[in-house]
Amino acid sequence: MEVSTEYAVQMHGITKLFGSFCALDHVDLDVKKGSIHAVLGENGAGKSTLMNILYGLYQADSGEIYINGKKAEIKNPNTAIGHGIGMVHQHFMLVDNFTVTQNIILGNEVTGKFGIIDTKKAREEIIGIVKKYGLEVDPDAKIEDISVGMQQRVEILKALYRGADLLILDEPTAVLTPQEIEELIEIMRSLISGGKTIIIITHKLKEIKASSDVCTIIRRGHSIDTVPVADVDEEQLATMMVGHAVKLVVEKAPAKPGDVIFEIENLTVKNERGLEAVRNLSLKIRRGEILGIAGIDGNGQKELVEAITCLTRAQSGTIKINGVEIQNTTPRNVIDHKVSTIHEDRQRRGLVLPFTVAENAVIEKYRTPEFTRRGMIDRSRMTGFARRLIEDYDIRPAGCESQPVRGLSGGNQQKVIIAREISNEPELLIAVQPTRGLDVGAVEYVHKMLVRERDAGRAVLLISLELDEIMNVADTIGVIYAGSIVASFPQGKVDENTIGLLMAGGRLNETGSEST
Amino acid sequence: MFSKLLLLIGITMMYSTPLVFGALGGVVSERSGVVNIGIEGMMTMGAFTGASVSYFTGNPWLGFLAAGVAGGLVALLHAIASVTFNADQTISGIAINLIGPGFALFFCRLLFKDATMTPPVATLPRLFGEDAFAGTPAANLNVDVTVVLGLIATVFIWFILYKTKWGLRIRSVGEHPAASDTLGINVGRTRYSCVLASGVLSGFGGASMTLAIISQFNPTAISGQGFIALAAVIFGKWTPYGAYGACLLFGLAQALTVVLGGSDSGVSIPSQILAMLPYFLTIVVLILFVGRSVAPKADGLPYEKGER
Amino acid sequence: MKLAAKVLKKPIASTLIAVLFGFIVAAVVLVAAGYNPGQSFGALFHGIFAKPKYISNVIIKATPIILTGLSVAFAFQTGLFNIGAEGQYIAGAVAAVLVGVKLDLPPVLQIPVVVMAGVLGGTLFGWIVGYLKARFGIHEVITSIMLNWIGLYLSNFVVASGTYHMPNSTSTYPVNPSSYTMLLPNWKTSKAGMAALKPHQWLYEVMLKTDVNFGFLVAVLMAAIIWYLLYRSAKGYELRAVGFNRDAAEFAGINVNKNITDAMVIAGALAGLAGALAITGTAPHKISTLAAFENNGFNGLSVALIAGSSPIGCIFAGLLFGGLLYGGQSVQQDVGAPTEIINIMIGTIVFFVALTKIVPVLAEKLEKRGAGHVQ
Amino acid sequence: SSGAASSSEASSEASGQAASAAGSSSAAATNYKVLMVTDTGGVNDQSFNQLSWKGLQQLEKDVPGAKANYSESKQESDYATNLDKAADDGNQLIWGVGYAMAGALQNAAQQNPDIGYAIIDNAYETVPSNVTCVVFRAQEPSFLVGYIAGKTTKTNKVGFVGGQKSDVIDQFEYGYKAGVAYAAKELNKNIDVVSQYAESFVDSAKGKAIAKSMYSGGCDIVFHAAGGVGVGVIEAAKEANKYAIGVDMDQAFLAPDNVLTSALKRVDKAVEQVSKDAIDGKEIGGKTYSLGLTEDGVGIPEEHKLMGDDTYNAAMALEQKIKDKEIVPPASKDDYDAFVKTLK
Ligand SMILES: Nc1ncnc2c1ncn2[C@@H]1O[C@H](COP(=O)(O)OP(=O)(O)OP(=O)(O)O)[C@@H](O)[C@H]1O
Ligand SMILES: Nc1ncnc2c1ncn2[C@@H]1O[C@H](COP(=O)(O)OP(=O)(O)OP(=O)(O)O)[C@@H](O)[C@H]1O
Ligand SMILES: [Mg+2]
Ligand SMILES: [Mg+2]
Repeated sequence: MEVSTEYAVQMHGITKLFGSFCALDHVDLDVKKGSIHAVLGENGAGKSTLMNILYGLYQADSGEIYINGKKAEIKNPNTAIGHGIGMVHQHFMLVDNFTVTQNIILGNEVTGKFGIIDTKKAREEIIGIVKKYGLEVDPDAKIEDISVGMQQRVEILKALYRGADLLILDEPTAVLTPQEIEELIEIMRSLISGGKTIIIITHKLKEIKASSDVCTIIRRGHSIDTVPVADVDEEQLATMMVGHAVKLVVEKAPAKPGDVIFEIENLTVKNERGLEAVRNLSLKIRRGEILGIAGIDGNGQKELVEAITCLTRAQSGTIKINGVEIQNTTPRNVIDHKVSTIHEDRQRRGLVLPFTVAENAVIEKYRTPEFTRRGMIDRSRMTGFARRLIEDYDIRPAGCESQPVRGLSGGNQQKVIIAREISNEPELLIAVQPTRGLDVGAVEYVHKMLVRERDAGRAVLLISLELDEIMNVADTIGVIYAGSIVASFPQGKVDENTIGLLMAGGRLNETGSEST
Repeated sequence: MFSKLLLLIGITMMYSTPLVFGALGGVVSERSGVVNIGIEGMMTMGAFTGASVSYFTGNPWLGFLAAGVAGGLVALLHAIASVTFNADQTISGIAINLIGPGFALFFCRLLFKDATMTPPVATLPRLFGEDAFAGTPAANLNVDVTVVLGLIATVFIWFILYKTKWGLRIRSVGEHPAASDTLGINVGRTRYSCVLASGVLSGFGGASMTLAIISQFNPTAISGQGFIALAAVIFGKWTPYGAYGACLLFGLAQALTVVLGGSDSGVSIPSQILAMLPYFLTIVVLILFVGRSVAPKADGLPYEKGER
Repeated sequence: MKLAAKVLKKPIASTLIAVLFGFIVAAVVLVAAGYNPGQSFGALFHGIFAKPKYISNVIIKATPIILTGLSVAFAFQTGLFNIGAEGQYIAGAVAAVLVGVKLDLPPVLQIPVVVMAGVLGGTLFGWIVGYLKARFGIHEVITSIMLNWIGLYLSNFVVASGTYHMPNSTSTYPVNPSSYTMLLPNWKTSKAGMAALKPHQWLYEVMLKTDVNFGFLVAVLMAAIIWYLLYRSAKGYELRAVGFNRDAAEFAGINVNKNITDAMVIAGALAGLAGALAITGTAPHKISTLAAFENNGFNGLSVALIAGSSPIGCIFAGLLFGGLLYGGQSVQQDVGAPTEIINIMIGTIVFFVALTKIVPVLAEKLEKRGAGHVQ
Repeated sequence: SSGAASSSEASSEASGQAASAAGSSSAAATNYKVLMVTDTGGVNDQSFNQLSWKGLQQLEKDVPGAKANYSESKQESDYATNLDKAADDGNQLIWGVGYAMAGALQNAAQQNPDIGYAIIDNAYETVPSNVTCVVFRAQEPSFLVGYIAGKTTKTNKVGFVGGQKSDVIDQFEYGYKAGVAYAAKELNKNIDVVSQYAESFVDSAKGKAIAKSMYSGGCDIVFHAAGGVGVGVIEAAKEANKYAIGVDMDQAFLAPDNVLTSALKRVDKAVEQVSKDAIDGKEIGGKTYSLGLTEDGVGIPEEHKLMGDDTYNAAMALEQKIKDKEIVPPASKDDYDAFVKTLK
């Protein structure tokens, strides 16, 4: 492609090696000024790597970069910032115990004499940008106290504050609620009209359709195609991304619910700061039923899971599995009562990264007679067990049972957890954000597993911030707001807008709500 | 009674000052994400250099500065290992504790005819001049000038860390180096500066022993202060004032053992038991008032670009 | 090239390189100070290997630091930094003396009782650290440092106390000879023993001039047990899980606080065992007023680090360390170089152990270069 | 003082000449190897290890062919191995410094009957034939400095700082207290002695703190027997502009205007002299040298600008009384209690 000033960015023939692994192989990307340009690809396709090169975090092994038609040498983030490039990273780059203002000005501080930070002036500048683009945030709040959506705004503000003309958003919607996503798209529009250019990376086809002008598809380090978004539909995009046709809808038979085996009554839980995060919450799940809980992050989902798994104390209320109260006991007791949990934070709660896959596979049952005899772990049984899981759940690479789980890709790490939890043959399977950060193929797989477990007669509690996921997978949909289940519906009896409204604290006019 | 109180204050100040410098060094280094177990080694090097430069030049201030430089040089080793080579910071720090005193004594032998101690050296002045309040209880308040320097250093470090852009950057590097990196902050350079500053401060700490408290270097001038300083860093939750307070508490406890330990104090506790007081008290205070302290998030973790 | 790269990737290679660098730096320092490094190292090796009894002494010196090294290494493996092995060692020695002086059972009973007392002493100190961490979240480094000093003064208190103080000395009474763990302690000094040993020169020297004792065997056994415990037992699995990722362990139903306490208890027991075996196995079989730390625990720290926290590695690192400490005396005596050289050398070795993480990386580079040539 | 230090009950008359004639009489000694094993304080303990080594270094200078060396003990268990190694290395005389080494040295001597051994600060009940014991009556100079302190104090309150309690430190403490009591009696007044232990021989800061506390509590003179801790004591005296009394060696060099005097314990001289005797082939094995004022093994420095001639002369007179055994300074608490009764 010609080099031209029409383009904000042109990356030509970019190649990047990690060791002997070729993450990018002669990839091209041309982004028109004033456009929203989507980059689409499976997990590990190389999207982040490409953007990190543009932002100067990595150096390409070969290839050229042109900014506004001029060749640019981007050695580090500083030069990128100098070229007017700003990036919002997939994993937020925010210092948790700093304030919003501190995070925004970091590295580019407004100072008076002796390098003293002029917080007042900084705040004013920030408020100026906030006003201009409608990015409402509290400049004095600490990052650890604000919602993920807010945090993302801070990231965008960071870039704008540095005078970015080109904004890279790496999977910005993965953690947002539908409303937040809409707001983000809104913000992106207002940025474009303010003369900025945006590159957005995402797996979510719907959002590409909703937001972008052009889309470049990358598969396994190769650029596949660049298409105007208006000309393609979601199925086509998916096919291009994965290389073969994918089903976007979860296939499942209607639920055949049995007796109630899990029941929460009037549960109240306080969060770390002593506020009631879960308030008088009640719910029931039957055998063979998937209860999906939709809600905006921070409405008590985390505390609910922590209370069920006994990581946190319940202030009041009961949690019963098969009629036995388990609240305020121990995580061990909960596991022994056949509750299995796929935690949202797989690296912190789900896995011991330096342990091998085999060691991780038995973390809840290493003490059972199957694996331990007279205090000694039977290693051959342990690896045998892991090998079976690897085979059954197609965990890659095959034969990884003696490798540290750290070396596995994110998707495969998630598979290890899912395989392990399902292998516990639980009565209740809790899945929290089970597909976070996974690509379409992997998402499909996880959903299939949840449905399979349902069909095997288990109760499934699915908690997700992705409304699509809830709408597609759950048999019963509950909405959590401010620590309570404010409404619940059978699948298909409610539309996304209603749920979105309830999630945001709205009330229903008609009496659509019924209890499970 | 009043004079006892002044005495307690005087001893507390004296005892805590070398610790204060060492602990500040620890705070600065660990705030940038580099664990510094090597304070002891850096202090010893500073103690020796301070004394010998003061001896040869007759100028204690020059000695004090030189002590900072020497501490910084030892710290350079730590920085090379832990920043450039991403080495295990604990191991490197322990090595510093072996190498620092090793070299200090070795050089001492070279410079002072095979003796491992220096003759008496010119010392830093006291706050109100040598003979102010002589003979009155108030003389206890005529503390070494290093006491004041320690306090100034504490305020200064607090100011740098919490009021200036450098402090913001240092703290960000210690909490989330990747975030700092994406904003164009040079993580390596920041950590280098902090580790070096840590060495300089520790060097001052060593010198405030040999140039103010005992006016000579000997092999036991620094014996354990670096570790107490390390504990003070954690005790003080990695903040300058917290660390200062922890050092004061420790100094106060030592002062109490001194005041209670005299045969005329009316207290008859075996001296070995009394000597445990500062250490015991530290634990008790931790249990009762301080509890859990949370380190900077990236403390002790080498920063490798692009690591996920 | 490939072979070289392969060899360099082995952890032991890194350690050996670190040791080599230790010697090189020491040589440079020696030259700078006007000593002959060749002669100095000659003296060092002479002091270690020249006679069977020297080797025996190295092993005897290595025994306690292998055990304290194990203590530190074990704690590392469970995510804890046991800087308190020094105090635990002292507690072990004190407890062994408290019991060994008062009790006088037949050796078959006395030895286990005295050694167990020492183990319990160390255990108590370890437990305090672990419990305070588990219960109040107090950092183990602070409590450990404080307990080291408390141990020192406690030991001095016992030495000074009425019932244990031996008049006209700065020590306690020695433990009763029934507690001795030397090889044939009575026989070897008897007429018959002397006569039997006399014809065998080296046996005679080793037996009579050094305190050959069972400690080393115990240390090796403990290394094996600790290895087995860590990597083969369910308990070790738990301890390591908690060490690597406390949150995940907690979530999986493992009792985190109990395991933190248990880990420190075991670490303390190992250091306490070191103290007890030093009392029962080597002269003077008693504790004396401590003017400063003897560094049995702090040396264990270096040993564990050199060993890369591998229990089996601790045996070899301990022997290396014991050799340097013991043979190092000869450098000063034979060449006149100050003993600080040995400290500098040990420090350098530890320092390069920290750096040797880059050796495998370099090896990889080497490998790649090799591959490039092939293409 | 003459500088000669050693003598035994058996051969006190020979000592003066032996010392002055050292160089010549030992000319025959070619390659005589002497080694000292330090106690765990190490060779730089600012106390008897350091002084012993000073003595051996002097020996090396004075006696051609004598080769001196030391080996440092880092822990108790090093004593035996260091002594053994010393025997292997062909040393003809091996010193053990400090009575902590008594057991180990006795064993070594038994195993190597052909090698001469000597030990500082320890006397065996039955001395092996190849061992020489050297002990000091440190209570004697302590008594003198106590007396001087008593005569000099204006506040009628003086202090004593000990390192860690032991029999040897008791000699200093009770000798000193007895000296103070003696002066008080002579002046017919009450003088308090405050004593305190630092529980350390190395923590100079603590020494300084203790001395500060003593000075601010009304003491105007503090005597220390505390190794490195004493450095702090003297420093405190400097700051408070009060007096300190040094120990072991003349510590006036640390603070010429504040070190009133020192209780000398001439370990260096004794080590040098006994070594010379051994080199000269004198029969020193099996003997215990108890060195006091009479033998010139202890004493106080001649320099006395801070106390004036009167006090010094009075102290010298007292020294004579001790030499004449008219006064026997106490070396322990019991002796001290008995001594004080005799004063009443
Ligand atoms: N620092 C690194 N070292 C080694 N391999 C890396 C590194 N960073 C990325 N890779 C590999 O390069 C490939 C591309 O990674 P990249 O993060 O760019 O993928 P992505 O398209 O952003 O995927 P995702 O959707 O999961 O974010 C992956 O296979 C990844 O494992
Ligand atoms: N920092 C790293 N160093 C070395 N190898 C890495 C690193 N990160 C990832 N890898 C390797 O690269 C591969 C891809 O990792 P990545 O996490 O990007 O997977 P992914 O392609 O996103 O897969 P998934 O869809 O399962 O998340 C994995 O096999 C992993 O072993
Ligand atoms: Mg991924
Ligand atoms: Mg990515």
